[in-house]
Amino acid sequence: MQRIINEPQNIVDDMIKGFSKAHSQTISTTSNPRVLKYSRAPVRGKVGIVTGGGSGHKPAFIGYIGKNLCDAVAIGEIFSSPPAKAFFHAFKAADSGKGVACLYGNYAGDNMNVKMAIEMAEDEGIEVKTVIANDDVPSAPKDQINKRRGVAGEVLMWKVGGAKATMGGSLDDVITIAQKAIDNTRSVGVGTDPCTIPEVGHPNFTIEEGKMEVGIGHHGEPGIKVVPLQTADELAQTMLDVILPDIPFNSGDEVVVLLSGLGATPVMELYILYSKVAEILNEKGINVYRSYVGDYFTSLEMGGVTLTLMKLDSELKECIDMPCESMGLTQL
Amino acid sequence: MQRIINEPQNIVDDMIKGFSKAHSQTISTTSNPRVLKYSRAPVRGKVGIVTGGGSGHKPAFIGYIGKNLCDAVAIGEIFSSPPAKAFFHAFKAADSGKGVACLYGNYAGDNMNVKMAIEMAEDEGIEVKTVIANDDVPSAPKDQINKRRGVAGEVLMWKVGGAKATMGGSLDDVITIAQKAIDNTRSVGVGTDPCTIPEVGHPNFTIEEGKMEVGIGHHGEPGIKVVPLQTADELAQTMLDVILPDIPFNSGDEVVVLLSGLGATPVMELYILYSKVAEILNEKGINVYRSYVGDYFTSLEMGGVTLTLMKLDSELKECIDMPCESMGLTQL
Amino acid sequence: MASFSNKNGVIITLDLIDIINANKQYLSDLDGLIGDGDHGINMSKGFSKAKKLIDETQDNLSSSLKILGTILIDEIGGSMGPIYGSMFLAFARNSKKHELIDEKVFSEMINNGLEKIVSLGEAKVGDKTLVDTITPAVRAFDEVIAKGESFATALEMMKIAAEKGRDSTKDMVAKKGRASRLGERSKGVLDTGAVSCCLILTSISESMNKML
Amino acid sequence: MASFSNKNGVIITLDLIDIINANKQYLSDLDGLIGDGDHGINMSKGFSKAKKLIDETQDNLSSSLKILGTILIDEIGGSMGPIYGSMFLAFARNSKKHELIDEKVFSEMINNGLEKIVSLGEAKVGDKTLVDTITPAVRAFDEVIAKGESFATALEMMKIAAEKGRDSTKDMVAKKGRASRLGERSKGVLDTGAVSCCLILTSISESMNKML
Ligand SMILES: Nc1ncnc2c1ncn2[C@@H]1O[C@H](COP(=O)(O)OP(=O)(O)O)[C@@H](O)[C@H]1O
Ligand SMILES: Nc1ncnc2c1ncn2[C@@H]1O[C@H](COP(=O)(O)OP(=O)(O)O)[C@@H](O)[C@H]1O
Ligand SMILES: [Mg+2]
Ligand SMILES: [Mg+2]
Ligand SMILES: [Mg+2]
Ligand SMILES: [Mg+2]
Repeated sequence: MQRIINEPQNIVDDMIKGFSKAHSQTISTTSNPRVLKYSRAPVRGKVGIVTGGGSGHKPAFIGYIGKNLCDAVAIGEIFSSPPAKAFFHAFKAADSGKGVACLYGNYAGDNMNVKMAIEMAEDEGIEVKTVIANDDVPSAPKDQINKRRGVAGEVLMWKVGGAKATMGGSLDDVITIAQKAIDNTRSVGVGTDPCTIPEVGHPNFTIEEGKMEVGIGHHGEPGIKVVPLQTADELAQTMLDVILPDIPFNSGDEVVVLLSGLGATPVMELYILYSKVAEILNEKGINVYRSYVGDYFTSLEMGGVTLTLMKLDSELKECIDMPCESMGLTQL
Repeated sequence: MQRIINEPQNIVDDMIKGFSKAHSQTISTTSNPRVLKYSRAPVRGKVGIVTGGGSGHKPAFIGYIGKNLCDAVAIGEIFSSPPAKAFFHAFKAADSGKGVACLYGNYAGDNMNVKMAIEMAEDEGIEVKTVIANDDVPSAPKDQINKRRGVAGEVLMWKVGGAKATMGGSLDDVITIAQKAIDNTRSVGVGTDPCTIPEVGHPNFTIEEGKMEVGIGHHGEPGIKVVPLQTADELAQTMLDVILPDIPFNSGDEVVVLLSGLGATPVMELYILYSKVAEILNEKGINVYRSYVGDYFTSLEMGGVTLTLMKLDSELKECIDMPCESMGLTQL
Repeated sequence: MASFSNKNGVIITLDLIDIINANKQYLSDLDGLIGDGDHGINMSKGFSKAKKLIDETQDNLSSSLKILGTILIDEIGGSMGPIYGSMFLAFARNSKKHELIDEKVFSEMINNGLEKIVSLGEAKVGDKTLVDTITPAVRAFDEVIAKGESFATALEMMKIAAEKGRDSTKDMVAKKGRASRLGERSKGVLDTGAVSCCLILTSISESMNKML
Repeated sequence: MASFSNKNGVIITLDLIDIINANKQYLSDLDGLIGDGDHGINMSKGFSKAKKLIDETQDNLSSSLKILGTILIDEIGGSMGPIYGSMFLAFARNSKKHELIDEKVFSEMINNGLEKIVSLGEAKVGDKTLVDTITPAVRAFDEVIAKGESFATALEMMKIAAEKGRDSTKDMVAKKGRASRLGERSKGVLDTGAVSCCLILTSISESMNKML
C-alpha cells in the first residue's frame, strides 16, 4: 500500500484542511484545529449532537457532520482518541443552550477524554449527556455488554439521534432514543487484510493469506476466531450467526441493515455479500426495512466488512427515514 | 488482496443480485439479466439516458442509475464491455418515445457493441444518439483527442445529460450538452498499486514499490510515465500540469473538481490531495464552483486517484446544481 | 469440385470450440503480457455456452455457427463478442443456403467474415490484431484457388498463411486494442487475438480437410 | 529534611521528556507486539511540544509539569493524553505552592497522581497497565519514608519498585486497554505503558537525586 500523503505526522491536519475546503458550504472550522462543525451549528433551539474519535475511519467521523446528523466532531490522530479539549470545544460549538448529546464509541481513550471534557463543560454551564455505542458483539460476551466496542452501528446512532434533535426533542429525548438505537443494534466485523498506521509504517497485525478474522475490531483488534477465508455466501451466514442470537432478532422483526466495507474491499464485493445476507434474513422472516451498503465506517485500507443490524420500532423508523445531508450519508 | 465472493465467474451476476436487492426502491431488474434500470424508467416525456461498461468500477456504472441521472445501464463482465444485446435492451428500457442518449466511454469494445446495438434499435424504431467520453488526457495527444479514453469525467457527463433530460430537453438538446460537458472536461489518473481481475487471479500489471504511474487507465492501461512516488502536494501539481494546459483552463474559469479514488486508496488521502489541488487552482485564479471528493469511479482495488476538471458555463452550472439521487451520487 | 455437406459440418464448429477451450489458460496468460489477461476467459465463456446449445440442436454447420455468433454478440461483450460474433454470423449467413460447402461458398464465408471484422473494428494489417491473421489467410485461400488448386490444398495454405500472419504480430507495435497504449513496449510478444484467430482458422482448415 | 528548590526543578521535567523522546521507537515497537504500535509516537508528540514551551518559559518544576500535563490533555488525546496529562497536572498542583520540594511534598504529588490515573482509567494492579508500575512505586516511596529513610533513598527505592512493577506486567493477561482484547495472547510481553511509566519515574528519581 503506497500512500498519497505529505508528512505522515501531518496526515490528520492535511486531511482536515482538504475536507473543510471541499465541503466549505456545509462545514466550518473552529478555533480548535481538531474540531469541525456544521456551518449552521449551533442550530437554534436544537440539541447539539457531538461525536468524535480517532481518524482513519472515513467517512466517520467528520463525514457525518451535516444536516440532521452531527453538529460538531472532535478529531483524533489516526486510531487515537481526540484530546479532552477537542471534545470540550466540540460541545461548545454544538450547544445552542439546549444541551449536547455526545454520541460516541466505547474505547478507553474516548471514555477518558469525554469524561474530562464533560467536567470542563460543566464549569462553563454546558449540559452534556452521553450515549456510548457498544454494538460490536464479538468484543465481549453478552454479560459484559458494557465492555463492547462501538463500530459501524454508531452511524445509525448518529442518524437517529440527529433526527430526534431536529424534530425538537429535548436532550433527554435525544439521549433516550440514541440509547435505544444502540441497544437495538448489533455488529460484527470480519477482516481479510490488515492496515497500517501511516506513522508506524507497517501493519501491527497480520491476516494470513487464505484466512479471515471473525470479530476483528475497527483498529485491527483481534477477533474471536481466525478461520479459512469463506465464500461470500458462507460469510453471510457466519456473520449473521454472531449477531442474530444476541438481541435476539426474530421472525417478524423489521431491521436496518448496514454493510460497510473496511476500506480496500471493493464495494462490488459488499453487494455480493449483501445478496446472501438479505436472502437469509428473508428466510428467517426478518424484514429489511432499509439497507445501507457501502463504505460507511472504514479502517484505513483494511480488507473486510462490518455487518450491522438495527431492530426497528415506529419511533426509530421515523428517525431513520428523515432526510439528511453529509459527506458520508445523504438521504432524500 | 483477499476477496469476499463466491465463484469468480459469477461475480457480476452475484453483484447485480445484491445491488438490486439493496436498492429495490429505485432499481428494477429487466428481462436481460445484464441490464438494470431506474424503477420509474421509461420516464414519460423524458429522453432516456443510457450508459454501460465493464464491471469493477463501482459506483460506476449502475450506481448512477437514478433520479435525474441514468435510466438504464448495460453491464459487462469485469473490465469488459457489455454485449451489444445488453446495450440494446438498455435502450429499450430507457426509451419513452423521446429517444435515447447513450453516454459512454471511449473503449474499443464499447464502441463496437454500441454500434451494433444502435443497429438493433433502428430496426425497432428507437432513436439513439451517442456521446463518447474522452476526458482522459494522457491516453492520447491532443491532435488525436478522439482516441482518448473516457474515465471519471463520465460521471459529470451523466450528471449534466441526466439533468438536461429532466428539464425537458430534446434528444438533440441532451446530446449537445452532454457533448459540451465532456468537451469541457479533462482527467488524469495516477496509479500507486495494481488490481487483479478476479478470474485472472493475479495483477496483470505491476507498480513498483516507491513508484507511481502517471496517466494510468481505469483498467491499468499504461500511463505516460512511471516516476518515484510523490508527496500529495507534488502529485497535485503533477496532475494539474497534465490537465490544465489541455483545454486550457484559465484564470477566471469556474470549474467542477472531481477527485475520485481508484479503490484501495483511503478517502482520507483524497482530501489531503484535494487540499493542494484547491490551493493551486486558487493561486491560478480558477474558481472551484463545486467539488466531489470520494470513490466515484474505481478500478477494483487499484491504488491511486483520478483528478477531473470540468469548465463551466451557466448552462452546465444549472445542470450540475440539479438535485439527483442514486447510490453513487445523491445531491439535495 | 470437392465439397462436404453442411449437415455434417457441425463437428467443425464443435472442434474449434474445443480448441479454444483447451487454450483458455494459454490465451489468457498471453493476453496478460501486454493486455489484461482475460482473452481466454472471455472467449471460453461464450464458446462453452454455445457448445451446450449446439450439442442440443445438432443441426448443420451454418446453424451451429449462427448459434456461436449469436451467443458471442448477445452475451459475451468485450471486443471479442462483436468481432468474432460478427465473423461467425457472416460465416453462417454465407453458407446457410448451401447444402454443400465447396471452395466457392467457403471463400464467400471467410471474405464476408473479414469484411465484418474490419468494418466493425477498423483495424488494418500491421495494427497487431487478429486482422493480421485472418487477412493473409483469406487472401492465401483465394489465391491458391485462383491458381486452380484443390479446396483441400487451399485450406492447407490458408492455415499456413494464418500461422505466418500470427507470427508477424510478434514484432509489431500495437495500434488497436488495449496493447496499443503500450506503444513500443508492445513489441516482442504475439498478439493474443492473432493467436486465437489462428487457432480457429487452423481448426476449421483441419476439420474441413478431414471431411473432403 | 533534604529538599531541592522548585525553581531549579525544570530540569527534572526536561530530563523525563528527553528520556521519552529517546525511547520513541522502542516504545512503539513494544506497543506493536500486543497493541497498535503507536505508544512512542503518541507520547513523543506531546512531550516534544511541551519541551519547546518549557524551554521558552523556564519557570519552575511545577509550571513545567503543568505545561506538560496541559499539552497532553489539550492536544494529545488517546489514552495517554488524559492519563499522563492528569498525572502531571496532579504533580504540578501538589507542588506549586512549595518553594522547596521535600519528601512530603513529593509524596503528595505522586499519591495524587496515582489517584487521578486510577479514577480516570479504572485500572487495578494486575490489569497489565502503567498502574502496575506506578502503584508499587508510590507505595515503596511512602514506606521507605515511613521507616525514616532519606528522600534520596526513598527515590532510589521508588525506582526499583517501578522496575519490578514494570517487569511484573510481562506474565499478566491484559485487562485494560487495547491488549485486553488479546486475552491469553497478551502474555509474555511487557506492557508498553508500564515501560514508559517506569522510564518517567526512573528519570524523576535520578534527576531529583542529583539535586539533593
Ligand atoms: N479494433 C480491433 N479490431 C480487431 N481486433 C481487435 C481490435 N481491438 C482488439 N482486437 C483484438 O482483441 C484482442 C484482445 O481480446 P480480449 O482480451 O478478449 O479483449 P479486451 O482487450 O477487451 O480484454 C487483441 O489481442 C486483438 O487481437
Ligand atoms: N484504563 C487504563 N488505565 C491505565 N492505563 C491504561 C489504561 N488503558 C490503557 N492504558 C495504558 O496505555 C498504554 C497504551 O498507550 P497508547 O499505545 O499510547 O494508547 P492506545 O492503546 O490508544 O494506542 C497501555 O500499554 C497501558 O499501559
Ligand atoms: Mg493508538
Ligand atoms: Mg478485458
Ligand atoms: Mg483482454
Ligand atoms: Mg497504542
